[in-house]
Amino acid sequence: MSSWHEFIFMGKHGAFVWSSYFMTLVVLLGLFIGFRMMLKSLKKQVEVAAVAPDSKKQKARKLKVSQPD
Amino acid sequence: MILTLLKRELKVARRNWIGLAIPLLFFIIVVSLFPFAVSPEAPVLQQLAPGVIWVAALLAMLLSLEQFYRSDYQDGSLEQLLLMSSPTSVAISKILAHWLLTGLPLVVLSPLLGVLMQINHGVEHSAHTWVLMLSLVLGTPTLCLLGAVGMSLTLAASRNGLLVSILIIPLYVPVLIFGASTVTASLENMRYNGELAILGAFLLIAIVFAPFASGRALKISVG
Amino acid sequence: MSQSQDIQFDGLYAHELTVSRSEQILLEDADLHLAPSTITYLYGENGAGKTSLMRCLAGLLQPEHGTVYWNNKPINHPESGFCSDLIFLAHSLSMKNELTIAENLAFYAQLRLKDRVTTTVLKTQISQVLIDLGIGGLERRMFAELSAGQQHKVALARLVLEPAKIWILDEPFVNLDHKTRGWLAAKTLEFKKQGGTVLFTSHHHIDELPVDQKVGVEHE
Amino acid sequence: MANAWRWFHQLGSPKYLFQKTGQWLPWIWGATLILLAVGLYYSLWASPIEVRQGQGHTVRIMYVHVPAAALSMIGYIAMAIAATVGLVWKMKMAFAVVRSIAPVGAAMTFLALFTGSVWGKPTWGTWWEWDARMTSELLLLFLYLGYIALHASFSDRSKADKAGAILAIVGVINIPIIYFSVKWWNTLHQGYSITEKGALNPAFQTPLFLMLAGIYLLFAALVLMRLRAEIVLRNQKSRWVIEWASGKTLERGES
Repeated sequence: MSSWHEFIFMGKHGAFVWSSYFMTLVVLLGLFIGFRMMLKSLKKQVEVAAVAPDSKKQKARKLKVSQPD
Repeated sequence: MILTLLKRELKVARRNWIGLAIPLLFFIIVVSLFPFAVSPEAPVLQQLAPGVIWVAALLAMLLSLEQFYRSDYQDGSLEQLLLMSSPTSVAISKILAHWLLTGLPLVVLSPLLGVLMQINHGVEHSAHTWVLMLSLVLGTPTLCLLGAVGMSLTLAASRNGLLVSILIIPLYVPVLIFGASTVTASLENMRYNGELAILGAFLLIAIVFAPFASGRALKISVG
Repeated sequence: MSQSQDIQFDGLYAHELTVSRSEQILLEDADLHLAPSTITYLYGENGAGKTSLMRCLAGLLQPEHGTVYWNNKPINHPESGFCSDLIFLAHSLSMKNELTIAENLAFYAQLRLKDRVTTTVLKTQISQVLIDLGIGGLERRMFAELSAGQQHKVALARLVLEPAKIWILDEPFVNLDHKTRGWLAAKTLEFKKQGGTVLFTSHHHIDELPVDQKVGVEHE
Repeated sequence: MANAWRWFHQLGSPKYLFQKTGQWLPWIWGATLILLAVGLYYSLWASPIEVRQGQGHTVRIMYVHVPAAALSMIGYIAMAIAATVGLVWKMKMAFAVVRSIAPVGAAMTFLALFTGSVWGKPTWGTWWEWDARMTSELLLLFLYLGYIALHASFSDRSKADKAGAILAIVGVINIPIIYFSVKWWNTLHQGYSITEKGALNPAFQTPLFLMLAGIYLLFAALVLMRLRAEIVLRNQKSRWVIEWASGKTLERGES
């Protein structure tokens, strides 16, 4: 690479080269942000559920074996 | 045991013959659209014939899948079958029934479509028709086997109708490639043994893996 | 594994069973023994997991944890013979609308007996049980043509036509007329007398059927 | 050996896996950023243009295309391996790994297709050529999307996991078959081959290897991020998750 001009225009193919790199950046950054937000919102969700009274929490049942009367 | 299962499949299907006829009708109608869309000239149709007939056959197989699995899942007989016999043998009987009632009729109907698509244009003999039938004989069982896996996986899923197509169409591509090119090779007066052998190889691989995988998937769907 | 090997439990034995459905743990750490020649009544409120427990005992649903043994062998072990000993009647009747009643029943019988029974013998047996159930002479009718009550009776006919050692019945008495309830209770007692193991659920107590064991799915 | 086994079992514990990945991630991110910074410097600035085939600057697309294409394959194979572990050893965390790889693998496949297409325009003069590799990538993308669609169609997650695992294994058996078929079909129709464009001159190796390493690590980091979210999603009711969410224990706490 000899100049900034060449760096930006990449010969005649600036659009091709830069769009490839740009798309890669967008997609991977999108995944990064998406996963981060997913973890954060889950964290918040768990926090809210933990504070809330055990309204929705259903406990597992047990078996009770008895003889008929 | 497989024989008992198969007999039942055939009996149920016989009473439900209209459901079986629809995919076949679809097969014919789709193919007959091409002359309208492209050109009724014989050389053009002949060139398109292998691809068009094979794609139509593939879609007809896909369409017919639901019928062989869905109702057994819904009315609870699938779980009874899995309680009484091994999942693999249930899968095998389903696959056999599916092929006998859809794959085989497709093979039988294919000469008719060959005529529609002018497959024997310019030659006196009917060798191309035979090659078409042969390629379908070797290829459609593989489509049944792979379709069984896809269908078994999606039985318990909520969006099922088109889901199965998305899952298995990529897996159908190799069969489509070699099925259609067998016929193309024959049209170009080239040797087609290699293509047929590969179709046979696909069939063997599918026979080894698919019934087992489909059985496992049926078990998961019911559980 | 080791525990159940030390002590022998004939019949069906579930060890430390944890059953879940859609990630909800329904039942935790359950031990249950259904001995031969006993009738067990399974109760619990709707959604407690009775059906899931039954499906798990039948081997349809994979337990989250624990093992079910049949005559001291895990049920999925081929030597346990569980799949030929069990009749599991679920909510869904498992009959094909496209087949006649006789065809439906004969199919299951043949599948279980591996064609060791001749069709003529089977035919007379089927007509007999249909007469007993009050739907005699309907064997050549399509399953779809029957009323709901009649269809239920056809499903029950399997209990008589197929030899088994254990019955797991999900709500067998629901919507049955008085006479058929009596018939089912009598057949169940007869099966017990021959050494059979029975597990059934019901919303109401069944007067006609004295039980040996009651099992509740409930909170502690 | 015994240690390895124990470690393997510990990885099956959601809590352990969550804590460990929390410890690893900063290091992986650090290494990724360094490698990518140097890699980008080389691939966009400090490497020569391609002269022999007249590609000029478009050769720079290779430095993202090749890693993406490689990872799309590796990702699917990794999914199938994790799926096998899950089905054979009944290890639930393995299914979480399968589910976590899928979106990242699909993204890589999409990028491989996109960059391949953008590279194709100046090279062949067309955005799309039914070239063997491109076609296989397209089918691979369908396989990934199929897995994601299947997994999303179940209300019962354990069913979704098992069904998806079977699909991943069936798919991986098919990948070589698909690739072979498409390649054979392609030679029949005498198409181009994108891979012959960048015959590897030593001058291109430095940026390529740097970018390969950087994007591989980035892939791993993204999968682990997704995995951590998946672990929390699947264990919302566990005490340790609740404690973690309310900040009672250190996120990167010791085991």
